[in-house]
Amino acid sequence: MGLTDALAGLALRATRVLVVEAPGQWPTRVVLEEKMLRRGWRPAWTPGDADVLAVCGVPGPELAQLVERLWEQMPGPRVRAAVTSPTAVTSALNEAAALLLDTPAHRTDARERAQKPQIPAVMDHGGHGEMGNHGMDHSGMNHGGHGGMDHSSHGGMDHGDTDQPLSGDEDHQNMDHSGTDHGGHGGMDHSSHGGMDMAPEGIPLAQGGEDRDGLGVDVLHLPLGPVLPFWPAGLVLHCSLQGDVVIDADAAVVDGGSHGVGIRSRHSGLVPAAAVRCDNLVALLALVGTQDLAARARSARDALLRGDRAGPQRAVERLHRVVRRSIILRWSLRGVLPLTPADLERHSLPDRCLGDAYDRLLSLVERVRAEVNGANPGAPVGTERVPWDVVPHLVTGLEIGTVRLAVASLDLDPFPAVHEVGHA
Amino acid sequence: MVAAIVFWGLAVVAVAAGVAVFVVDSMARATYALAVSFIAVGALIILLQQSYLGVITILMMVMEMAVMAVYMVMFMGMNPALMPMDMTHGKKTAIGASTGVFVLLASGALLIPWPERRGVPPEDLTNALGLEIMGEKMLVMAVVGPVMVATIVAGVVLAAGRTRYDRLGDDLRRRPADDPQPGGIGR
Amino acid sequence: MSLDAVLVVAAALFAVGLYGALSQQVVVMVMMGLELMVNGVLLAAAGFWWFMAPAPSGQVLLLVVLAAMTVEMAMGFAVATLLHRRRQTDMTDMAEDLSR
Amino acid sequence: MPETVLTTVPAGWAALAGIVLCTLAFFAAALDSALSARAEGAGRGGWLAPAWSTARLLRQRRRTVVAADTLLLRVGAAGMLVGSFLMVAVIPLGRWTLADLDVGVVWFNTVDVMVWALVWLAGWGANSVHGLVGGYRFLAHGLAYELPLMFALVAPAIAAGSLRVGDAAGAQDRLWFVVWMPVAFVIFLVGVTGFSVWGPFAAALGADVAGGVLAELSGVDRLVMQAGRYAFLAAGAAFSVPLFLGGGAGPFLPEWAWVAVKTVAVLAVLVWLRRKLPVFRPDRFLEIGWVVLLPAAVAQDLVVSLVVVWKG
Repeated sequence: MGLTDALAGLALRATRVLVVEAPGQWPTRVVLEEKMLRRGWRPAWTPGDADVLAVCGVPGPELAQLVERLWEQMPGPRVRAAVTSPTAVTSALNEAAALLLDTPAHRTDARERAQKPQIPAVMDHGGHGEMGNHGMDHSGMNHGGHGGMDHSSHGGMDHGDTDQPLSGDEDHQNMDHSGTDHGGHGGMDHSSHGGMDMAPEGIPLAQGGEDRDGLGVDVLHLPLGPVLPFWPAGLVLHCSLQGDVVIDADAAVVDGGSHGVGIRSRHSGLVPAAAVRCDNLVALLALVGTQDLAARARSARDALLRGDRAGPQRAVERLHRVVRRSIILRWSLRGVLPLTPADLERHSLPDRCLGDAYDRLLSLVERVRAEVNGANPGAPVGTERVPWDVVPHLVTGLEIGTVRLAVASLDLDPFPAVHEVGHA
Repeated sequence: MVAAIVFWGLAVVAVAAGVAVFVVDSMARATYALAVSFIAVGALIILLQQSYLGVITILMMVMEMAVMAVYMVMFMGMNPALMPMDMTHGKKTAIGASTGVFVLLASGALLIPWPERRGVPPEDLTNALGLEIMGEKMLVMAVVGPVMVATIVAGVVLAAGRTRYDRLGDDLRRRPADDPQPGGIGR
Repeated sequence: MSLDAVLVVAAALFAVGLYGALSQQVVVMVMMGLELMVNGVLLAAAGFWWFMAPAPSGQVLLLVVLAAMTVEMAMGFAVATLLHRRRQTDMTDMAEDLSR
Repeated sequence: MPETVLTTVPAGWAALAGIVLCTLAFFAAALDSALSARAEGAGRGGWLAPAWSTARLLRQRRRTVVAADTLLLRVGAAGMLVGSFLMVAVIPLGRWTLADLDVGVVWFNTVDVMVWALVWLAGWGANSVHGLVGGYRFLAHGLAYELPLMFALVAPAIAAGSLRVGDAAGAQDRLWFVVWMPVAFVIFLVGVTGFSVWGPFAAALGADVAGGVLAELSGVDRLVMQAGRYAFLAAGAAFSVPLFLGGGAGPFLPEWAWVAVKTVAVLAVLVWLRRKLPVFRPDRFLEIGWVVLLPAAVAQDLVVSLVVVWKG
C-alpha cells in the first residue's frame, strides 16, 4: 500500500479540476481558479483529463443532467466538489484533496461504475467529444446529394454487378434502407454479418450536405458549451460542422435562465467591471495561445478582485503595450469576424464591436486600462452588452477555431446579467 | 540466419498488412494497414542493402497514407466504430484473377533459372546513386521533374472547385481575391 | 534470403493488390490496390538489382518507380475529388459511362 | 571531406541513449512548468511538476469514449514516444553513435514524417469531434512545415557532401553551418516545433478545441503521448547540434559535453518560445509555409550549392 499511497500523494499536487460554472456563479468560479492555482492545481479542459469535478453553484435541471454525464466520463480516481459560493471554495478544495487520497474508495468506485462507456439516452448537449461523436462522413454512402439517382434502381444496379450469395440478398432485405437513406450499400456483402446496424453502438452515421467547396462533406453535430474552457459559461451553441467549418448554429442558454440572479444585483459591490473584462481577456488570449499574456491578465483579474490597484495597473499597462506591438498577435487575429458599422446596426451590437477581433482585443485592453486607472469609471457590467442570441448569425460559415476567437472577442457578459435585462 | 528470420518476418508483415487493407472494416485501419505494408517493404529494401531507397519509400508512403486517410474519410468514410462494410464488385473474378497471377509470377520466380550476379555493389551506394542521377542518367531525372510539376498543376486544376474567375472576378482584377478562407499573408 | 524468395513475396503483394484493384468499388480503395501492386514491383526491382546487377544505374529505375507511384497517387486523388464534386460519388460503377 | 571519427557503439548502449533522451524530455517539461508557474504566480508546481503529473497519470485509469478505435488511439499515443527513440538513434553524442547510417539525415526526416500518422491516428481513434479536428489541423500544419523542413535538411547535407550525420558534424570544423545557413537553421527549428506539436504548432491540441487530439486521452495513453512530444522536441534539438551547431566542437569540454550543452540550450529556447508566441492558425500558416518558408529554404539551398561549387 505504501507505493500506492505515495503515488497518490505525489499525484495530488498536479490535480486537474474540471470547473462547471452554473449561470450566476462567475465570482465563485474566479475565486476557485485562484485558489486552485495556489495549490498548483490546474483546470482540466475535458472530463477525460480531470480528477475533480467542481460545480460552482447549484445547477439547474439541464446542467445537473450534464454534470452527471461529465461525471460518468471522468476516468477516475474521481472526486466531486460542490462549491456553492466564493466563501466555500477553500473548504471544498480541502475536502476534494482528502477524498482524492482515499484509494480504497476509488477502487470500489472503479468496480461499481459502468465498465464500458455508454451513450446516454438523451443526446442534447455538452462540450465534449463523447456527445459530439463524429458519426463520420458517409459521403460515399449517403446519398443526400444524389439528386437524380433513384435508390431502387441504384441498389439494383449494384446487385446486378455482384455475385452475391443469395443469403446476402436476404439480409439486405432485412435492412431498413428507407430510414437511413443508404442506397449505395446495395453492393455490399452482407452474408458475413446479418442484421447490419447503421448506427454502430448507437451512434447514427453522419449525413452529407452541400458545403462551400461543393464536395458534399458530411455534417457532424457538435454542441459548444456550456462546459468548455474559455467559453461564456452557460451558453450553448449547437453547431453543425462540415470538416471544421460551422455551417449552421443555434444558441441557447442552459436551463433557459430560469434561476438567473444577476451578478450585478447580487455581487454589485464585490465584482468590479474591470475584473469581468479581464476575465474575458484571459479567455481570448488563451484561445489565441499566448500563454504568458493570458497568465498576466489572469493575475491582474485576481488582484482586482482582491481590491489591489497598483499591481493590475502595471500589468494591464504592459499587456496593452505588448498587444499593441505584437505583429504575430495581429497576424493571428486580423480578419476574424470583421464587423462594419452596418453589421453593428443590423445585429444591434455596441460600438466597441467594430472592426475585427484584433480591434476588439485592443479596445478590450484599453477599456480595462481605463477602468483600472480610474480615469473613466467605465460602463458597469451589463450595459452596452452584446446580446447572446446574435452569436449564431455571426459565426455561421466560420472555421471552428475562428468561431471560438470570434465569440471570445465579442466580450460577452457573464450570463445572468443577460437574463436580468431580458426580464426587465 | 538472422537475416533470413528478419526477411521472412518482414515479408509476412508486408503481405498480411496488404491483405488486411481489403479485409478490415475501418477506413483508417485499411489505410494504415497499407502504410504498414509499405514500411515492411521499405525495411526489406534496406535489408537488400539499398538504404536510401528503403528509407525514402517509408518516408513517402507514410506521408502519402496520412493524406490518403483524409481522402478516405472525406469520400467514403467509416465510423471508427468499425462498422462492418464491404464495397466490392466481381469478387470471385477478382480472386480468381489474382490467384492466377500469383501462381504465374511465383512459379516463374521459382522455375526460371536466374542468371548469376554480375558486378559488385559500389562502396557508398547512396553517393553512387547521386552521381548516377547527376551524370549518365540525368535525362531520367530531368524528365521526372517536369512530370512532377505537370502533375501538381493538373491535380490542382482537376480538384479545385473554383477557378481564377471565381477568385479574382471576371476581369481578373479583384484584389484581394475573394476566397472563402483567407490565407496567411493577406493577399 | 534469395532472389526467389524476394520475388515470391513481391508476387504475393502484387496479387493482393490486383485483387483489390479489381474488386473494390470505391475509387480510393482501387488506388490502394494499385499502390500495393506497385509496392510489389518495387520490391521485385530491388531484389533483381541486388541479386543480379548491383550497379548504381539500376537504382535509378527504382527511383522512377517511386516517382510513378506519387504521380499515380496525386492524379488519383485529383480525379477522385473531381468525380466526387461532379457526381457526388466515389464508386467506380457510377462512373461507368466515362469508359464508353 | 574531413575524415569522420565516429565509433558505432554496441546496441546495448541504446538503453543509455534512452535514459539521456528521457532526461532531456523531463528537463524540457520541467522548464516549461517552471516558466508557467512563474508566469501564473502559482505557489506550487515548479521544476518538479512533471514528476507529479506523471504520478497522477500513472494513477489515473484509462478511459475511452463510446466506439473509440482503441487500437489506433494507442498506436498513435505510444508511437510518439517510440518515434523519438528511433530519431535519436542516428544522433552522434560526441564521437559515439548508435547507428552510423549512411542516410542519417533522411532517416531523421522519415521519423518526423511518422508523426503525421501518429497524431492523426490518436485524434481519429478517440472518436470525438475535438480529436478529429485536432488531427486534421495537424495534417494542415504538416503540409505547411514539412516541405520547407526537407529543404532545410538538404542544406547541411549539400555542404557536407553526405547524408551521414557524422559527416555533417565533421564538415563544420572551421565554420558552423548555422553561421552561413541561418535560414535553413530557423526553418529547421520551425520544423522541430512542428513535429513535436509544440507551441505555435500546438493547434492540434489547442484550447479552442478543448485539447484536440488530447481531449479524450487519459491515464497512460495521455502520459506517453505527452512524453513523446517532449522527447521529440528534445530529439529535434539534439539533431540540430551535429547538423548546424558544429557537433561536439568547442573548447575545454569533451565532445559529448558540448553536444549536451548545445542541445540543452536549443531545447531551452524552444521551450521558452512557446510561452511567447501565439498558436499559428493552420489555415493561415499553410500559406506562410508555401509562399514564404519554402522559397526561402530553396534559396538557401541554392546559396549553399553555389558556395560549395565555388569552393570546389
